[in-house]
Amino acid sequence: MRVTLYAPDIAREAYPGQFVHIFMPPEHRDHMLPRPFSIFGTNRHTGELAVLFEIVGRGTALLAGTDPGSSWRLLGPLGRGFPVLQPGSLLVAGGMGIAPLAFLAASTTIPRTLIYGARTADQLVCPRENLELPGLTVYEVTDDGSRGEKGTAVDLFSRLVEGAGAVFACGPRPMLAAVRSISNRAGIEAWISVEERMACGIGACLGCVVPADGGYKQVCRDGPVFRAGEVIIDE
Amino acid sequence: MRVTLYAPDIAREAYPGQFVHIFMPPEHRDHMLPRPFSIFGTNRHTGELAVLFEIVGRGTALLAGTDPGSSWRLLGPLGRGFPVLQPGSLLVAGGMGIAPLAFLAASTTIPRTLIYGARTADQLVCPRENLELPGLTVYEVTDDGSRGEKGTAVDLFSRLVEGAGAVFACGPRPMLAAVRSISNRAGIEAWISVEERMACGIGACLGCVVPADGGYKQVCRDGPVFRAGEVIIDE
Amino acid sequence: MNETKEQPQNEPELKINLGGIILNSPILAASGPLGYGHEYRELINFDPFGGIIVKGISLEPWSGNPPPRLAETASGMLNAVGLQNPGLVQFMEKDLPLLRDAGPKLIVNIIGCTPDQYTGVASRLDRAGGIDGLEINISCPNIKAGGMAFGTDPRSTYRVVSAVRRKTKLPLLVKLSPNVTDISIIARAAEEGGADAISLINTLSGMLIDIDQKKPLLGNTFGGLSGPAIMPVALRMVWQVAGEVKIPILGMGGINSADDALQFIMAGARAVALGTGLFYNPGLAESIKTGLVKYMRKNNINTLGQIEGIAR
Amino acid sequence: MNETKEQPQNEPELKINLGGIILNSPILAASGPLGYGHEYRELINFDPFGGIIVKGISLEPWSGNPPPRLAETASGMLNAVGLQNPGLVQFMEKDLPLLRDAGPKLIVNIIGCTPDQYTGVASRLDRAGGIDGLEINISCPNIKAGGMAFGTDPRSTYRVVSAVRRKTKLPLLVKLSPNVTDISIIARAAEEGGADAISLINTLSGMLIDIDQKKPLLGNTFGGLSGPAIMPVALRMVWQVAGEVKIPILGMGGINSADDALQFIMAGARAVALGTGLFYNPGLAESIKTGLVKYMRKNNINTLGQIEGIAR
Ligand SMILES: Cc1cc2nc3c(=O)[nH]c(=O)nc-3n(C[C@H](O)[C@H](O)[C@H](O)COP(=O)(O)OP(=O)(O)OC[C@H]3O[C@@H](n4cnc5c(N)ncnc54)[C@H](O)[C@@H]3O)c2cc1C
Ligand SMILES: Cc1cc2nc3c(=O)[nH]c(=O)nc-3n(C[C@H](O)[C@H](O)[C@H](O)COP(=O)(O)OP(=O)(O)OC[C@H]3O[C@@H](n4cnc5c(N)ncnc54)[C@H](O)[C@@H]3O)c2cc1C
Ligand SMILES: Cc1cc2nc3c(=O)[nH]c(=O)nc-3n(C[C@H](O)[C@H](O)[C@H](O)COP(=O)(O)O)c2cc1C
Ligand SMILES: Cc1cc2nc3c(=O)[nH]c(=O)nc-3n(C[C@H](O)[C@H](O)[C@H](O)COP(=O)(O)O)c2cc1C
Ligand code: FES
Ligand code: FES
Repeated sequence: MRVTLYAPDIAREAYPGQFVHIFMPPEHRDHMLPRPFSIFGTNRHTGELAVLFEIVGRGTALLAGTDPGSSWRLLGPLGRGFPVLQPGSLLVAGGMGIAPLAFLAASTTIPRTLIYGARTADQLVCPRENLELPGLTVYEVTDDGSRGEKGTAVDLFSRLVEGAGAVFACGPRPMLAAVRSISNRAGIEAWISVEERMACGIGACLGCVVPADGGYKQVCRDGPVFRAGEVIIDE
Repeated sequence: MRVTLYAPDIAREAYPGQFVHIFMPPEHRDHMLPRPFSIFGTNRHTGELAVLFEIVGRGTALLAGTDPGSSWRLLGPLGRGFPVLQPGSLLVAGGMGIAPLAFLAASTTIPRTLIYGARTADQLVCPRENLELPGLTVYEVTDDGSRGEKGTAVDLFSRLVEGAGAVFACGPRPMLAAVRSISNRAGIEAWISVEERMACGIGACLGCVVPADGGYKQVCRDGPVFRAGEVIIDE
Repeated sequence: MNETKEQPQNEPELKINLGGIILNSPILAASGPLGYGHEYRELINFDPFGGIIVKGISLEPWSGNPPPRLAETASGMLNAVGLQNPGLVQFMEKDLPLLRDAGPKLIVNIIGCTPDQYTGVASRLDRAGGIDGLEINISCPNIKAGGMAFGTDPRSTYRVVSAVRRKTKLPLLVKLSPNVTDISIIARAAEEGGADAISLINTLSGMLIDIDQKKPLLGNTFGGLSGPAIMPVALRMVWQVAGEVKIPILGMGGINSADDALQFIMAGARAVALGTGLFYNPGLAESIKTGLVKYMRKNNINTLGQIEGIAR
Repeated sequence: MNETKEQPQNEPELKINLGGIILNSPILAASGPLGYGHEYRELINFDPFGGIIVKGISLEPWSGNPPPRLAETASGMLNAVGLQNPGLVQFMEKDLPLLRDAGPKLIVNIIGCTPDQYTGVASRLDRAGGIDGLEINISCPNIKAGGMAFGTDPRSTYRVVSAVRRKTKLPLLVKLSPNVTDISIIARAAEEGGADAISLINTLSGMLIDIDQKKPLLGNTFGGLSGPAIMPVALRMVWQVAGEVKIPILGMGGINSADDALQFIMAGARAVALGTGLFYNPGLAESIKTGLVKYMRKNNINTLGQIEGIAR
């Protein structure tokens, strides 16, 4: 579901790949930890900020159940997002990984391509109008062929990677691992956005780490967007 | 606040002095225990049941915050209520103790008297129309005289007890203790409704006890209404 | 008749063997919350329960602690019932007859302040008939050892378990207290003493303060913490003990859903017991049973043995 | 000037002495959640904090545990950060200078696997300047004693505390692990070893299982349970220890409101520390401070000493 929030301070500063922490409503003391969500879009004029999320557990269910017009406590924008897009960039989104990439795609009008994959058509949750953008070519792909091409985002990526300016990916770990190694082989610079369970969201608690050469990196502070070579992602 | 619930099975069976267990909404896992509330009234024709409660903590705040039309899980009617009223009965309610006594008062039309006390006028929360009953004489009393007589329910009770048929009381412990000893001295049979923290509500867990001669009584099963002599209530 | 058909899936089998007690379902009622069962029997369907563990029984009646005995805590509760019970004689005369035909297997939780008190209860229940197993609650204060609970010391544990073992042929569960530094040595002592299964966990010791009254909220100052709040601790202890003993484990502590129950089984529990969750939802056993069957069907699991301890 | 006036009420005094450290407020940040403070300093006002306890520092850098390191539980959380830290040298060069002028008193939590590692950190911090106290975390595995945590055994506790005591004149807090049978003997051993205050409690050991993956949710299998779920256990331990030692207690475990903080103080704590509550509400210290002042005004209390341990 897509939720629009009035948060002018965050909307003003945020750039693609950053995220917000959404705190649980205070009457839900059984949930102590805030939930991180990528910023799906901002409108600096209206002060609005959008997130796109799916219900996967109790926290997202609670958030989805709040009445329109309620207020949520927010912290953000957090983390290090994507670098500025170069012409010919290739964006690869798996499932909910579309959220930061839709924001990234909307940040420019230079020619760029988006591969948007999911298991089935109804998991391609991003509203179509958010991807109808000048200069953006969109390829949809589903495992069962229920929308777009049949196959995986990685299949399509392997075919389209050649000659891409740079790669920007967000999605499940195995997808990121594949994108990483394919880009590497093709000698193309790739950026990936990684998820990990979080507590503070600001780099203090050392809870959200991802393995990297010579130790761990913090997803909330050093990422969530990393150069693909910076972190170790198991296939 | 007064809440009306559609619960035909409970409304059909309940009699004054009994209570219902209201379970917390399932998304509030931080509250494991149901909350007991006296039955304030029933309407067997419409299948409705009313409770009257005040916000004293997190549970009552949550319940008060639910939207009209929501459903609550209920268990009841529970416990042993009041015996049938005799002519000339004297009912003594302190604060929220009015809930079961209003139901008791409404159960008959024989002449009976209700003393209804609280600290201040705004703590006399029972809607006036619920106490405008044929044959019922109502005396209001507040500590600060902001409504009715100035003083306590116990002061008034001491003056009115002489010649009462029987006494029925619900309210704070010190009030119950005073009612108990005054009735005892006057040689008048008294029934009191006692509160204790509860879990099961049905007599299984032994959590809700009140001291009695030769051991403990369970408020939820042996009570909440006891003969005043049956239990030990500290002043 | 040569059509290719989907293989008809076997109906999931919930039957398990808990230390010699054959239960139709791996879901039990934990000792305490249900009392002696009568009251709940009128309220809920007992069928989803493989077994009922009744509230602790001592040789003589125990009066229990002064009220308040209950308090709610964040995702849990404290109780300081203090093992109030009517004593062995009244239990056998009044409660036991009402329970014998309840359906689920019947396990009696036994308590005492000396090994003799435990064996006194055990030997009489051994001859009572209609009882399928005993559960020794070793969280009681050991009077001879200065009041430290039997269950906090491996030697006292061994002594009381082996003493009871000599007095009964009934399957013997030993219920451990979590308020210890090393649960594994206590569990091993119970196994060496002759336990047929280990029940884990009893409540964590805790308290709350009433800041208006400026005194402890419970009449007894301390009470036992139970409910979802303690589940991670319970699961950790099941995991630790499953690596140490060969006898099966009855897991409990905060179980409130089929997913919770599955976590216990995957950590190494043979069966699970429900306590505080029954206050939250008296119909919990039924919904957990439904959830387990659904899970097993979906994952093509025929017996819970296939996933017992699988996360290890 | 002869009008009768309402007696002007004294402004409540929040200043306290925690084992020789004078704090302007009884609210501290617990070791861990805040890291080394920089990040939070940009986010929240540090004024309501009387002290900041920074994350555990060891002689050499520790890499910590593999992810996932965090999991939410009912009214709590598990963490298995595994005491990742940059080591003493980097802490002194990079983090300490940024913290010295933060406002609140600065307490450094120290960790090690042998008494020598603890004393190595302590003696260097003793000379570093700008540090107001040390907190020894004795939940670390004692390598010489087969990996059982120092804090689970009174002798190891005494040994490590007294060794550190000899190396520093700084006020010394000793932080106890709650995963023990008898917290009082550990607290006494710390006091005898020379502690100036006792910090209570560290996290309870716990775990969760991911039933889809059929394996423990945390990379390290076990983690530490914190948050409101554990508050009744923490409060009980504060109560027990306050009856056993003469030195002051820093209470923590699940504090999430001024009322929670008051419960700890009434149980016998001199001051309180916030951990998990800061994740729930980064502005928690401020709201607790406001709540304490309000409570003190309403109840005509001038210093918290008037209610310290009053529920006992
Ligand atoms: C930087 C970042 C950006 C994210 N952006 C989005 C987004 O735009 N849209 C969206 O739908 N989701 C996003 N997520 C994931 C989202 O945070 C989780 O789905 C959410 O926290 C789950 O909360 P829950 O209480 O419903 O689930 P829980 O009941 O806590 O868990 C359910 C499932 O969600 C997974 N999960 C829990 N916490 C996290 C987490 N922090 N990161 C990843 N998985 C988690 C668990 O592994 C589990 O399988 C993002 C996560 C991160 C770290
Ligand atoms: C048989 C019975 C009938 C009752 N009838 C009514 C009624 O008609 N209307 C009404 O407003 N209240 C009634 N109560 C009290 C009501 O149950 C409590 O006010 C309620 O449970 C408090 O829930 P909470 O979560 O808001 O408070 P908590 O946060 O749990 O506690 C706040 C305060 O309420 C008190 N309290 C908590 N539980 C109980 C309890 N079970 N009994 C008494 N006090 C408690 C606590 O001591 C505390 O001071 C009745 C209680 C009993 C036992
Ligand atoms: C009200 C109550 C009474 C209990 N009484 C007993 C008892 O008599 N004997 C016993 O061994 N355990 C007793 N317990 C502990 C439970 O059997 C169980 O071990 C514990 O509550 C953890 O499970 P839970 O979190 O599901 O409640 C009691 C628990 C509660 C809540
Ligand atoms: C993420 C996290 C990291 C922690 N790291 C440390 C640590 O490095 N040293 C320590 O002594 N305690 C550490 N703790 C324990 C806390 O200081 C505190 O004792 C415990 O969390 C209980 O308090 P709480 O319930 O308010 O969080 C940590 C706790 C958390 C949640
Ligand atoms: S969530 Fe705390 S460091 Fe990233
Ligand atoms: S609430 Fe369980 S016996 Fe009364």
